[in-house]
Formats: sequence, C-alpha cells, structure tokens
Amino acid sequence: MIGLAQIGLHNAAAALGLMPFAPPDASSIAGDVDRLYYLLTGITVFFSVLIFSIIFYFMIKYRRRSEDEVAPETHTSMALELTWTIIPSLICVVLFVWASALYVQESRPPASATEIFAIGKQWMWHLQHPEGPREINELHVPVGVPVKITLTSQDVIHDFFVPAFRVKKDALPGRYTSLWFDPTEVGKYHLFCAQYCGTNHGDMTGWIYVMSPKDYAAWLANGEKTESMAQQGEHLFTQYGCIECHVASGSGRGPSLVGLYGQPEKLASGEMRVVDETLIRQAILVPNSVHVPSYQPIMPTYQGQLTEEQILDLIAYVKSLGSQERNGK
Amino acid sequence: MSDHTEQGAHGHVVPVGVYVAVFLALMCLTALTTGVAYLDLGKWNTVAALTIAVIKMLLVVLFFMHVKYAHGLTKVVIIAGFFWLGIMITLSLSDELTRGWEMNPAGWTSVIPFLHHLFF
Amino acid sequence: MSTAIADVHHDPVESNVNYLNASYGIKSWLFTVDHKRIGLMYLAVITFMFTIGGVAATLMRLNLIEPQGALVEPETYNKLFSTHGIIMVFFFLVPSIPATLGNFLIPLMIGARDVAFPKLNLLSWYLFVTGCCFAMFAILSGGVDTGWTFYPPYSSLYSHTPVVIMALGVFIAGFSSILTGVNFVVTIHKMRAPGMTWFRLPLFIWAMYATSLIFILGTPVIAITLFLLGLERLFHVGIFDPAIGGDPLLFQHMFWFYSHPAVYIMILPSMGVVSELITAFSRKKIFGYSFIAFSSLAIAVISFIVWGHHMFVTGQSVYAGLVFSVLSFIVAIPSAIKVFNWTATLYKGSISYEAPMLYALGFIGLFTIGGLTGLFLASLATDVHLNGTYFVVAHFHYIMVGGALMGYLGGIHFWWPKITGRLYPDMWARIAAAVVFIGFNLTFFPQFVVGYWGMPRRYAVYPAEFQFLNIMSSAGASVLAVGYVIPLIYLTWSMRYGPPAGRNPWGAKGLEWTTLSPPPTENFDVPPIVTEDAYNYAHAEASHV
Amino acid sequence: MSEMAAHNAHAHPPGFAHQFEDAAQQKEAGTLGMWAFLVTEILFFGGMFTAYIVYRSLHLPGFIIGSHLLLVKFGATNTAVLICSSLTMALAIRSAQTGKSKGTIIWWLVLTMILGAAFLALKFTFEWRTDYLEHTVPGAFFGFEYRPEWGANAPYVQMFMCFYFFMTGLHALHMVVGLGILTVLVIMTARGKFSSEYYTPLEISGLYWHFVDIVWIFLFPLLYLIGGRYSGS
Repeated sequence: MIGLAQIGLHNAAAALGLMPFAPPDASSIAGDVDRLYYLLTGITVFFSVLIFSIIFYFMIKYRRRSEDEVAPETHTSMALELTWTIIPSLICVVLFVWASALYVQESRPPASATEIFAIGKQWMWHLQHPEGPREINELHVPVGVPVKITLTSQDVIHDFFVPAFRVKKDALPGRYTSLWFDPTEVGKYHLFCAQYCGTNHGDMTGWIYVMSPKDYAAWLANGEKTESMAQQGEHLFTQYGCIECHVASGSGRGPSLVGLYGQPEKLASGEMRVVDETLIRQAILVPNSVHVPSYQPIMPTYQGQLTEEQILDLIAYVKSLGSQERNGK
Repeated sequence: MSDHTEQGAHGHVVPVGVYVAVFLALMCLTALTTGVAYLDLGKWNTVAALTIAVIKMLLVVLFFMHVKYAHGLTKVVIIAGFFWLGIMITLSLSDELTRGWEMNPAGWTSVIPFLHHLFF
Repeated sequence: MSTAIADVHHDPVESNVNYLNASYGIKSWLFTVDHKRIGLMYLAVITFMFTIGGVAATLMRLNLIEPQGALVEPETYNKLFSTHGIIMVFFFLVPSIPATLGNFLIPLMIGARDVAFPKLNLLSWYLFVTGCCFAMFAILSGGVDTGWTFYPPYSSLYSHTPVVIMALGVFIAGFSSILTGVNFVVTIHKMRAPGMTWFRLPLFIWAMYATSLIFILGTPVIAITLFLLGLERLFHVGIFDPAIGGDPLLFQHMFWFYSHPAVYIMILPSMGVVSELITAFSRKKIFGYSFIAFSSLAIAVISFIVWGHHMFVTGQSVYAGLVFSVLSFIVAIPSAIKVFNWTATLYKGSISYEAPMLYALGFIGLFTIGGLTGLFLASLATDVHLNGTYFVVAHFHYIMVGGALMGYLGGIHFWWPKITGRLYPDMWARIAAAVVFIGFNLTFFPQFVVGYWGMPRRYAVYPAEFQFLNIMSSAGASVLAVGYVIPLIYLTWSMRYGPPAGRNPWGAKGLEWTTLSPPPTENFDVPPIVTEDAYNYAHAEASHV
Repeated sequence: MSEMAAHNAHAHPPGFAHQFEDAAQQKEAGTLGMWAFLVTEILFFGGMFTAYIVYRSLHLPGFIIGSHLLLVKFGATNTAVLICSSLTMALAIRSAQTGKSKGTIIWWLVLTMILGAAFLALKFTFEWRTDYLEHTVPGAFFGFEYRPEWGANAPYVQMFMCFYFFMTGLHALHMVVGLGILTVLVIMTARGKFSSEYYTPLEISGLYWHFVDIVWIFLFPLLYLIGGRYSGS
C-alpha cells in the first residue's frame, strides 16, 4: 500500500508539474492536429463559459422573490433564433473544412514513404521491414523519413495507435489498411491497440523507437542478416509454382506480373480495379473473383496454404516487379 | 380525437372488378419478370427485375392495402419506411464501393473509372 | 425546505380512489393495462438493471486505481465493462424515460384515458422483462466479454462467452422498444384531447414523438443485425466473417445505423423533460417553442445519417468519412438551438430552485460540454487521434449520464408527487443533485485529459503515467455513487411518510397537474378540453393551487 | 369516476375498447398502428436486403452461381400462390365490409390459409429438401459441399445460400405467424365478432398478410432471377 501511495504521488507530481496538456508531438502532423484541437478546446471553453455565466446571472437576477410573482410573457425573437442557428453553422463549416483537409493529407502517404507491414494478432504486433528484419511489439524507424504502415490482422480487429504521432487505423482481417507518419523527434513512444480485441487487449502495447539516421543504420547492421521481403517473396513465388504460369514475358497461362502494380486493370466482370495490395491478396486467395478476360480462370486458390506474412512477402515481390518496370522506363 | 378522416369507421369499398384486375396484372407481371430473366439483356436484367418488382409492390400497396384511398398520414408513414431503408443502403454502399479510392497509388483519379463502371 | 413546500401547497384530500389503490394484489399489477401502473413496473425493472450496471461500473473504476489492475483479472474486467455497457445502454438508458415517464405522462399530458393499445403496452413490458431475464442469465452464466458493440469477428468467432444469449436478450428487449414506439406514435396522433393541437402539446410530447420515430425506424435494424450475428456464431456461416468474404465493417454500419440514433433515444426525452422543468420553475412560457419542437424532429431525422463518424479509423473509405463528417456537424445545430432557447427562457423569469430545477440546470451545463466535445469527434483529423480513447468515453458519458440521466432524475423528482401523491424532502434532493453534479464532473472530466494523452478505452491494465487521472476518476465515481444512493433512500421513504402532494405542488402548467395526485385510473374526472397554449404561465394565475 | 361510468354506458359496437372516444378513432388508431409496425418490418427485412445488396455488389460471380442453384419453377409458382392468397384476403375483408354472411368471410379466410399453407409446403418439402439433398444448405452442420466447378467462388456461393435461407426462412416465419393470425380471425368470425360496422382486426391483419406478400415479391427476383437465367450468364 505504501508502494502504491508512492506511485500515486509520483504520478501526481508528474501530472501536475511535468506532464504537459498533450502527449509529445513527434510527427509532422502532430502539431497541426494539436492546433485544431486547441481551437476546438477554445470553442468549447468559450461556449461553456458563456452558457454557464448567463445561467448563473439569470439565476441570481431573476430569482423568485415572492410566491405570487408572475413572470412576463415570453416573446420569441426570430433574430435571436437565426443568430444562434447561423453562427454555430458557420463555425461547423470552418471546422469541417480544416479537419477534412488534414484528414485527406493524413490518408495519402507521400510517394517516398518507406513501407512497413504490421500484422496484428491476439495479443501482439508483428512488424516487418521491407529490408527483412522482423520485430515483435517494437518498431525502429529513422527520424525524418516518412513511413507508411500497411496493416492487416490474423484474427480479430485490432488498431494501430501511436498517440505521439496522432495516427490511428484499424487492422482488419482479410484486408489491408494503411496509415503513415513522418517522425520528427528522436525518442521512444507508446504503441497501443485501440480496438478491443479480447482478453489481453490492454497488454497489446509496444514501443516505437525513433532513431537518428546513424543509430538506425547501426541498429539495422546489428540485426540478424535476413533477406528482404521481396526476395523472400521471390522464393515463395518459385516454391508455390506461381512462376510456372505467371511468366515474366507474358507467354504463360497466366498474365505477367511485371509492371502491374499500381496500374488499372479491367476485370472479366467488367469492373475497373487498380492493382493494389488488396487486389493482389484477393488474386492469391480468391483468384476467380478478379480474373482478367484474356486468360482462363484456372488458377487454384491458396487460401489456408499461406500465412499472412508469406502473403505480404508475395505482395512485396509483385510490387518490386512493378518498380523494376518503372525504373526500366 | 384530431385528424379524423371524412370516411369515419367505414373504409372505402373497392369493387371486385378492381381486385380481379390488379390480381391479373400481378400474375402477368410475374410471368413477365420470369420470362425476361431468360433473355440476355446484360445489366438491364437487373433493372427490369427490380422495376417489375416495384410496380407489383405499388399495385399491392395501393389497391389490396387500400393506400390509394387512405389519407395522407398513411402515405407519409410508408414513404418514410422506404426512405429510411434507402438511407441505410445508400450510405452503407457509399463506404463499401469507395474503399479502393484511398489505398491505390493512383489516388482519387480512380473516381473516373469508378463512375464509368457505375453507369456504363 | 420540504415542510415549506408542503405548507404552501397544501391540498385537501379530494378523493381517495386512485390508480394505485383501485385494486390490490400482485395479479392486479401483473395483468394491468393501466399505462400508469405499467410505467411504475418499468421503473422497478430499470432501477434493478441500473443497479447491476452500476455495480459493474464501480468494480471497473476500482480496478483502474492501479495500472496493473487492483482487483480483477483482465478477463473479468472485460466482462465488467461489457456488462456495464450492455445493461446501461439497452436495459436502462433506452427504456429509462420513454418507458417510465413516457408511459405515465403521455396520456395524462395529452388528455387521454390511456395509450392507444393498452394490452400491447403490457406485452411490451413482458418482452422487456424477458429480455432482462436473458441478459441476467448471460451475466450469471459467466458474462460476455464483447463490449456492448458486439463487433465481429471477435464476438462471432473468438469470444468464449454466452454471446448468443446476451444478443437474444437485446433482440427481445428491442421488440419491446418497437412496440412502445408504435404505441406512442399512434397515441400522440390519435388520442389527443379536444383542442390539444400539435402546437399546444408540451415539448415533452414532441420529444417523445421524435424518440418513438427512432424506436420504429432504428430498432428493427439492430434486431436483424444481432440476429445475423447470432446465426453466424451458431451455424458458422459467413455473414461477417472475412475468411469467406464477409465484411466486419458491414456489421458496424448496420450496428451504428441503430446505435447512433439510440444516443438520441436517450437524450431527446431528457431534453423534453428539461423543457418542462425550465418553464415550470421559471414560470415562463418556453422561448422558441416551435424551434425546440422542430429541432427534436430534426435531431431524430439527422441522427440516422451520421453513424459513420464511429468508423473514421476502422477502414471505412476516405470519401465516406468526409460525407459522415459533414453530416455529423449538421446534427450539432439543432442541439445548440435547444440549449440557447432554454437559456433564453430563464430571462426575466421567476426562478426558484427546487431539486428538479437543479437537475435541469445541471443538464444544460453538462449537455453543453458533452455536445461541444462531440465536435472534436466529428472533426476528422482530431477524431483519428481521439477515437477509441478515454476522450470518447468522457464525451458520451457527458451526454448519456450528464445529459440523459440528469434529465431522468430531474423528471422523476418533478413528477414524483404526481406518481405517488407524496412529497419528498426537498433539501435532501437538492443535496443529492449537487453531489451527483460534482461527482459526475470529478469522474469524467479527467477522462477527457487522459484521452488526449492517448489512453485507449477498454484497457484492464495501462501505462503508469495515466494513473493519477484514473485515481481522480475513481474517486469521483465514489462520490457519484453516493449521489445515486441518496435519492433511492428518500424517495422510497417518501412513498410512505411523505406529506400529501396535492394536485399541483409546483404550480406548474400542463394537463397532468389538473388531475388528482395520484391520478384516478381513468386519469381525469372530466374529459379535458384544451383552450390555451402550453406553458401559459403569464396568464390565468388563478389555476395555481 | 362518474364520467367513467357515463362513458361506459354509451352504446358501442362490439370490440370497442374503453380508451377511445368512438369507433372511428379506434379504427384509425388500429390502422395507423399496423402501418407503423409494418415500417419496422420494412427496416427489419431491410437490414438483410442491405447486407445482400452490399455483398452481391462485392461478390457478383459467386452470387450468380448461387442464384442458378435455385429452381425458378418453385419460386415462380410460389409467387403466383401468394398473389392468389392476397386476392382472397382482400376479398375476405371486402365480404366483411359489405356485410356478407359469416360463411362467406370464413370461406375466403380458409382459402387464404390453404394458399398460405401451399406456399410453405412447396418451400419446405420441395425446395429446402432438394437443397439439403444436394448439399447446398450452408453451415458446417448441414453438409454444405464446395463443388469443383465453382473454383475460388465457392465461399461466396455459400454466402449466397446463407442469404437465401435466412431471407426465405424469415419470410416463412412471417407466413407461419400469418397463418396463426388467420386462424384467430376464422374463430372470431365464427363467433360473430365482425360486421360491416366493425372489422378492424380483419383489415389490419390483411395489411400484414399483404406485406408478407410484398416481401416475397422482392425476394423472388432478388434471389432467383436477378443475375439473369440465360445460358452463359
């Protein structure tokens, strides 16, 4: 109990003296989000104080002085009604435009972003660097380099939340979602799962380590030497026989995958789809649902044969084929 | 007590002929919708099936369910029901059909093929 | 103070036959079709359910005193917050005002003998009780750990708890809501007394009408959604299972199609109550009657097109996020209009501060904060950070507890003399109102701060730096608990020992105050004929008894 | 209390409830109540229709294969049977409206019941039984089998069959409830409860029966027809 009290006191001191009003600002957008947050706080305080003061003033000024007192007739004022309809509406328009512009920016990772894959599973985060290193509940990234995290889940819905970066996104089973951040401050930051995922949801936490470029290079060098995701994907591509049909020249029984990533494709159903992570995943697991008209729908499903990690490796490989082509041009 | 209609406790008596005519129309439309399904009309198969279903529904609602002779409130209630169903379907689809927009590198330019797919 | 009221409003006992003593015995209650008795039966059941939900909340707050969990294992904690959420939302807040005060007051306020379908009303109660039994059975057989949101695939494939039984309980209670909604809509449309035109209706009736529309239009969707979830869990067929093409987000769409409007099921009736209280205790006609009336309807309608703001970070498309964000801002406007109109009503009033008025003023303050913090969550960029944190928890408790529950308690205190024919000790009631207000703010204000720091909700254990604010919150919760127990004691006491109330102890307007307290079974001695607008306090002072 | 006694002393038609002022008010309340309830039914079924529409737009090929597993002849016949039953229901109400004899009303009601029962019989004993024998009932317990020709669409075929069984099952449940209501109406008619003055229970039960018919009017094309039944579709 004494220990408890000490922790309590320590935290009281931290809360009163040291803890700032907001969590650390450690990404390029954190400051923007905070500015919007402070504006909203300002609006909240202004209107709350306004309403509270008016009520208190009326409570005192118009308190009932005798039991027989009769209040005068109420006269509704159209001018007042319009005022307090229009002013909040205008405030809302400003807030919507500001917040949405920021959100659209948050939802579009810069082209230069490094891509890291995160798989949520009960109750841990599995993170995978394109260069090969894999981490559990920890992520090391260099400062000043935008990072795009592509998320999926192996079981239930999780959520990748880094308060210091002001970013959050659900990790859904069977689909890819993404978020991005550009870390601006070296440090160690909380990673939380913010979507309830079962018994040890509260333990599904981790740390993001933002390192100086030099430290990051040292960290990469110290790690176990592994192949990049695309290289591992290439092995799988051979191992599972994908290469037999998807011949690079396009002469096989399946379409060539070179230069495919990011291109719009017309499917046999007539639908136009851009080749992205979700589509490649679908093509591996439910091939017929996305087959293209010039080939026979003969590809078998790989549902249940590949782990989420292996699927990501294959996607990384297909993407690397896309960039080879673009580089070639 | 308010909102009483002029017709009081006695509902409108629909002539038997109207019922029979509506019945025959419904049977013909059933035959029509079944027949049309065997013709290759492409996307228009869906349109035809749903249009015929809506016409059949209107016949049942207006005549068998006496809404043609009911007062405005009943009509408002029914329209509200379908309107709310429309809200649920439209806004759910507004998410489900636009998921691709954010993930693909082409970004929002895919709006154009999407619209193309939707209408042609 | 209590004696002062009793002295001023002393009323000779005019008749001693009323709805309470018209017949005796348990059967006369269980088979009653009297809307007033059914309202009281609801009151008994939801008070019981509130206690269950409250105990769960107390245990949660106790556990959160320590970062590693002071009391229970994470598994138990998850069951506690799920129980708290499910019970409080589906078995307390949704039926709270509509099923108790609504049932009791709607026929009285519009001058009718009963609701349109009294037997259906009784059936609704039985359905509700059946739903409660299933929920209690699920709790007693271990409890569910899905949260009140039942998100698949956790709830359908991974949870090892009696999810289906709990979902069935909510499903059955949903039909109780549906039938109550149908009953109220028809009653308000067809049973009004001569002269009671739409724009003479008390604003409580407008609020109940708007609430009933949400019951009718929203509740069937949660019913079918939970039905599908149950089938998926029982038969392992993929409706929401992503492994075979299902979309767990579709569940969320369908769930929030009801559950966002459900927030307005909880708050609209309280807004109606507050309109009655503000006018009665400032002896003034409401400012902007039609604006308040139509804002209730506007809220009911708009509440159905904003649900996606619960899903801004769940993988919903950016485009849908933008649409739902702009729609969510729109729903803020009618709420703001209401707050401004209530405040303006006080101007030049003759304001007195009996307990119900304290609750009403507390409501306005807390609802203002709750509503404004909603803007943080309608704004996309801030919602990304705040979604799923304690900020959200604080926000919706300001609406549902600071708003809905304050309105409910205010309403219970206001109409208690009408319901029981007795007065309660007003000083105790004022103390309780103050304790609730202070305890509430102590509990939930720290959660805004800890939420912005990033503490996610539904965490049984949490990083140590959040402990100070959690201890504050837990301390506040103990104050709040005391605030809830005090009324339970003096209200129970007053049923037997309170001084007789007379017809109209507050000097309030409205048809319900013209009849006896408690009212006779048929409600009115003489069928009322309405000749004036609601809240006509400036004229006809003579009616003040 | 005296007013209450006076109120009860009024001469009212049979079936009049005390809370109303007059029979017209009661009839309007009953009709509006049933319509409000039917709106909840629209949204109840509507939740399923929404899910169906969303998934159909996502998994079209699988849904078309699934649709082709259903036999149009049963669906079409049942549509016709239900339309007939709607006609007989309307005529039953009309008989009461125009003051026809008890026997006439009962005859139409019983005919409606027979048609309703025929619908269910066709559904349960032919369609669902065939589905069971062909292993197309979804869910682990019913032996659903993936067929090789479905390829990777197989999970979506199963999903279609889920919707088929849930939607038609829920509809069939409403039919069963409807048959129960009709039974009560037959008994009430036999006891002479209805006249041209008072037939509200018949009228609002009719609304329910027609509504169930409308649900089927949409289910039939949505499930059996919408992908087209021509070869190659």
